[in-house]
Amino acid sequence: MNPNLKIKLGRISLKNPVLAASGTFGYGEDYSRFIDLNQLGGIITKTVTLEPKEGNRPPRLAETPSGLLNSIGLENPGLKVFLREKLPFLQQFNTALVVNIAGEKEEEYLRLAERLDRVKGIDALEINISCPNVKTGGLIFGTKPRLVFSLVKRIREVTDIPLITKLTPNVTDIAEIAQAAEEAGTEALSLINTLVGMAIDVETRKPKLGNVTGGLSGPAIRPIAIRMVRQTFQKVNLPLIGVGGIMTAEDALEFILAGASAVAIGTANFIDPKTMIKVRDGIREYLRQNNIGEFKDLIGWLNLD
Amino acid sequence: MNPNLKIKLGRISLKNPVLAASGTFGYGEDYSRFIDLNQLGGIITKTVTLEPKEGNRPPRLAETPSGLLNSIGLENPGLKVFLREKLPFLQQFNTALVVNIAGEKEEEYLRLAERLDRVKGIDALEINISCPNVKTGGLIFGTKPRLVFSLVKRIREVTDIPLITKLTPNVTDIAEIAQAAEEAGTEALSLINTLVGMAIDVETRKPKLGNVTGGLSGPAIRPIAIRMVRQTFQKVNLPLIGVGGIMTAEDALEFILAGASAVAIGTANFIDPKTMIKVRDGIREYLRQNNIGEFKDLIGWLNLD
Amino acid sequence: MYQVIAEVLSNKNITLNYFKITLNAPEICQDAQPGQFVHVKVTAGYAPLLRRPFSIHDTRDENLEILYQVVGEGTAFLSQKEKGEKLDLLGPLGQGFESKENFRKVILVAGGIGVAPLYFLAKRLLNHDSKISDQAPLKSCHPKIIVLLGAGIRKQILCAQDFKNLGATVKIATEDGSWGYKGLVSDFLAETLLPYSKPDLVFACGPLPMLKKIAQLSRKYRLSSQVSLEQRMGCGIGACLGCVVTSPEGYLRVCKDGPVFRVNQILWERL
Amino acid sequence: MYQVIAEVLSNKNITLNYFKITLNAPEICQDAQPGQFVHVKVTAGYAPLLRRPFSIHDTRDENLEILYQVVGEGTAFLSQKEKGEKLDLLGPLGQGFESKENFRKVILVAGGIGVAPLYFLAKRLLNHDSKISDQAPLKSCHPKIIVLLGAGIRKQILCAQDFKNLGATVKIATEDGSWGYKGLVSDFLAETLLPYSKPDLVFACGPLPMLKKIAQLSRKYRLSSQVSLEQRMGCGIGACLGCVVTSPEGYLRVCKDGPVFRVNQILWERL
Ligand SMILES: Cc1cc2nc3c(=O)[nH]c(=O)nc-3n(C[C@H](O)[C@H](O)[C@H](O)COP(=O)(O)OP(=O)(O)OC[C@H]3O[C@@H](n4cnc5c(N)ncnc54)[C@H](O)[C@@H]3O)c2cc1C
Ligand SMILES: Cc1cc2nc3c(=O)[nH]c(=O)nc-3n(C[C@H](O)[C@H](O)[C@H](O)COP(=O)(O)OP(=O)(O)OC[C@H]3O[C@@H](n4cnc5c(N)ncnc54)[C@H](O)[C@@H]3O)c2cc1C
Ligand SMILES: Cc1cc2nc3c(=O)[nH]c(=O)nc-3n(C[C@H](O)[C@H](O)[C@H](O)COP(=O)(O)O)c2cc1C
Ligand SMILES: Cc1cc2nc3c(=O)[nH]c(=O)nc-3n(C[C@H](O)[C@H](O)[C@H](O)COP(=O)(O)O)c2cc1C
Ligand code: FES
Ligand code: FES
Repeated sequence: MNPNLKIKLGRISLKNPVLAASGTFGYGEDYSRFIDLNQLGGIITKTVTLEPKEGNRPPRLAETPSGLLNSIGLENPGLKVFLREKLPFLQQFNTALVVNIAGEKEEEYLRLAERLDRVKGIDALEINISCPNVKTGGLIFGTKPRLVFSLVKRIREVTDIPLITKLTPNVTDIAEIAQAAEEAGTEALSLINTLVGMAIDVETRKPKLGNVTGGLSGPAIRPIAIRMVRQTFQKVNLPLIGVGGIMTAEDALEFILAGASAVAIGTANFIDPKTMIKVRDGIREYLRQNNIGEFKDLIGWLNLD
Repeated sequence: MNPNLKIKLGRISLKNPVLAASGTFGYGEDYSRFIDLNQLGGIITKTVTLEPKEGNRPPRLAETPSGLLNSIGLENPGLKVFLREKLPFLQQFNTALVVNIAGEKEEEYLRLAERLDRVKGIDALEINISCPNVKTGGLIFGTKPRLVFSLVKRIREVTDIPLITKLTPNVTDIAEIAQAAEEAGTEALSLINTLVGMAIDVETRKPKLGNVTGGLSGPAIRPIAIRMVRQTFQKVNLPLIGVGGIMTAEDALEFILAGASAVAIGTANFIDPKTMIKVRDGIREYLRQNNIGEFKDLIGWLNLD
Repeated sequence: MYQVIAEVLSNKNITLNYFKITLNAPEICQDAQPGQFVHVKVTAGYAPLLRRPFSIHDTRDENLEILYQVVGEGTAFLSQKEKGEKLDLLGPLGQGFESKENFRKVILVAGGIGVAPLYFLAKRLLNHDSKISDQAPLKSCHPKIIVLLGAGIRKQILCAQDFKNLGATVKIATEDGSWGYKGLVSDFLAETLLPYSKPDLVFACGPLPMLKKIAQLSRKYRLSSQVSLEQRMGCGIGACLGCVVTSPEGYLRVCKDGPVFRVNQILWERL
Repeated sequence: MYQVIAEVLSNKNITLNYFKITLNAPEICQDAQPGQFVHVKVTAGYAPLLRRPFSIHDTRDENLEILYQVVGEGTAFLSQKEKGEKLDLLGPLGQGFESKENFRKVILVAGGIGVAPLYFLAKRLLNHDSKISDQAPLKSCHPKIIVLLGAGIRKQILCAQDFKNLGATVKIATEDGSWGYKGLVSDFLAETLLPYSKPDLVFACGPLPMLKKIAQLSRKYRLSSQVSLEQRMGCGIGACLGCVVTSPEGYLRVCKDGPVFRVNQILWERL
């Protein structure tokens, strides 16, 4: 039996459910030296902003038990350079292309969406709402249902590209935010982004990150991510992309059983560039062993008694 | 030099800043076979409720990368048995005694506080506000500043015992909750309780916990806890007890540099019953090596440039 | 109950993925009772995070033996320990097997690695060990001990000769029939022993389905049976309430109220 | 750039906490340039989570050498690898040392373990290695190579004889004066070499204060110097932007734009 790994997230078609998570895979070039990008379900680009962004001061990485703190700060060359220098490379591959966008004001998101709307070969936009909203005094967009609703709805109005909204876990009730995005017309949800964390070097008494705090990723956060996927799965009717600490096919399967229709791999790429291929193969093998012909039948299949 | 480890958290005097975290140390008896309880800065009891509580169905524990999920569900024999059978044992020791209380309704907390108010030898009450509030339809007390303010204020009115409010990390803005507790008159804050998480056995497709979700503790959550201590330290003027993934003196020092006046050790007790003693000794050694005579001078000493 | 840093004296791969580790742990040996366990820190790192519980398989003077099967990360780490290395142990922990009255016939039923605690028990029952608990001497005159060893295949049958050397009667069941009765050890018990003669006591350790079957047979034949249960453990000493099983009167802790329980202490349908 | 599973051929403790590991990695050796590095997965578990970067110390046919110091968890794991075990490597990565013009005198400055990449460089500069980069031959005629080795104490001076065997002039500085100049190697450079004769190129690797001093001296004496920098790395291949250092034109990635930089590429006051 050769199980069918194809899956649709709304209007987004994936040949398999394994994507590269935003910010951990750059714009694909570097990893194309190590793996065949045609094998991936999709690539979610590093966040693109309207103008170039310098990012935070180094050090930008610190290790914690089974976790990684990063404070890259959305460094990216800006939309213009992205379109000119990064996109053409990505367009060569037979894999879903998701462009992750962010801004500090609603208008920035809208301008990004408008401009990308005219570009060929983009399968979806992933809206990163973990940015501080300048207008509301630095409050994170993604923590207020009202802001999320308004943002997604307005982006929805300026483009027809399918939208994926990427949720932050640093909230009291992620399902509430998910519902706001659903009502506003998002096609799918990605969860989770990183949890805000901090580490201190006790010898120098300095924070280990130049930016003091950073985002925690890696296997440490996996149980939190799985819970949030489950919680959201029970409240919304949208396909979910599970993200957070996936290192193996087994980890990915946990997310899928919890309700994810696809998974994205972040930190694990750093540890083994072949992770995504191995996860895809492992999911296929699991389906085969369990005599399940269609990947999609596995989604949310949790035995509760 | 023999550094002075004594520290006051408001009216609560500790001979050293290392306490046993609630729920991981029972009522002290079991661990008294392995360590001298007189050496501890304090003992925070397992949560006591008004009536006996059966707790959740097993399995109640699952390991995750550098973390532990538990779904004990506040199993405890109730106030009456606690007072009769557990308290007398704890009262023998020369260490601060903190009784952790919880309820599903405000009234339960108030009754607990009233009854404990009449008992000798209790140095503080720790208010566990991570319980679902039955009145507001299962919403967790600790996630709404308004509920926290009202709860702490009313407890404040029925007892003169110093109050420590234990904060849940499953919120968008922990400092906001901390401020509500401060305004309501808490003497100190403990943070953090566990993060809600979940794990799935992909072979059986069942959740690894009988209760489906549980609380994540251990080193995996430490960077999140340290960040929350720092964030709260910047917003309130209360002494903080740092909790979350402390395994070594170095870990404890991270919390102290981030702003904690004391630390509580949970999961690490399971791994090594001597952890608390080792952490105390390690803090003393650090002070000695850095020529710091008073523990309290170290609190919040973060080098930022 | 002690926390000791015990030196590894030997750690041998017996067969397949089964190992026997011998540790120098005088205090624990001094107090150990059959059915009790030790809680072992198998690595200095955080993977796995928690200790791992293992039954006491035997004590010889100051030396403690653990018989274990490699099933995951923790036991894999344990299997890599070499002579001279140190292990951090808590023990002896929990309530062991109990036998207060005089009895003539006892059956010990082991499923797979469940044989681990039963050797120590047989040794005490047959008085091969001078150190009998002061409070509850297991046995004063020589009883008849029948040991049923069950496993999937012949190679998984452990300790058969050891039990014989103690003077016990050993009977074997393998699922593939490669040694002894073909089938489950619990079926063997049900079909060939219980219908003909009632033992005074049954002691069992093994996989849950086997123990359930024994609980069922115990009701049917009104046997007084004791079983050693497993549950994932946190503290191992009774403090965290993580390792509970359901009894008619509420939850019991495997680590402190057990791991050995009388079959009627347990609500089997909830396991 | 390859991901290879390389067999450990040997792993020796040279002195103190310094080790040399030899790996069979034909593809990497084939492409390796002095100053490039490999990104090594030192354990199968999650502690440490990330790979660890190490300069290429030498290549001999298919064999890759890494010279390393045990400073933490990752290097401790590496030091335990035994002959026959396998290691997962990414490499060769990054931009190495560059030298396009002809030159007569070159100074190599090593602080402590910073000597690691310089041996491979010296070998290429002195044409002891047939495989010179096609694009950028490091040197065509035999230059004078002066190697300054600095460390805290005599025992920490590594590879002195190896450099001599290549035909380089070796000078030593130790902080405690137990061998050669007493003091920092950068002071040695500043006091006894630069005032008397200007090298065509300075290549350096070592602790940050040493490199800062060399940057300063390079400005003063208008030297064209190249230094190998360190920064904690995520991907190691340019994708994550985790390993940046500050340049006048913004951030540069140590893993891809470096690890070797010309001193004037770096905003030293921001390091
Ligand atoms: C009181 C007691 C006594 C025991 N005595 C022995 C003994 O003498 N010899 C021996 O080989 N084993 C014994 N065990 C079981 C032993 O503790 C587990 O095999 C061990 O903890 C597994 O650790 P691991 O990291 O290798 O496997 P893990 O990676 O933790 O798990 C591997 C598999 O084993 C299962 N598992 C793990 N721990 C337990 C557990 N405690 N109960 C049930 N299933 C578990 C997991 O669900 C998983 O399927 C005993 C258990 C208890 C509770
Ligand atoms: C391009 C490059 C080439 C290198 N080449 C070599 C080499 O040839 N030989 C060698 O011994 N080492 C080399 N290093 C340094 C080596 O990577 C670190 O020593 C190693 O990663 C430490 O890992 P650990 O887990 O043992 O220590 P950790 O526990 O991670 O850290 C121990 C101490 O070392 C510091 N540290 C860890 N990693 C780095 C780093 N990347 N940069 C600066 N400080 C760090 C930590 O802050 C801490 O103080 C190189 C580093 C880079 C970036
Ligand atoms: C170094 C790094 C950079 C990241 N950059 C971005 C980003 O630019 N945009 C974004 O939406 N998420 C970003 N993320 C978050 C990841 O996409 C992912 O949500 C998170 O890391 C959890 O998954 P993981 O544990 O598999 O890494 C970044 C993560 C890391 C580790
Ligand atoms: C098994 C277990 C039981 C717990 N029970 C309680 C409890 O009853 N009341 C409470 O306030 N916190 C309880 N906690 C939370 C701890 O007190 C602590 O806040 C948390 O575990 C984080 O610290 P740690 O990482 O050091 O364990 C429990 C934690 C564990 C692991
Ligand atoms: S393991 Fe903690 S009570 Fe049993
Ligand atoms: S380590 Fe990822 S860009 Fe350099």
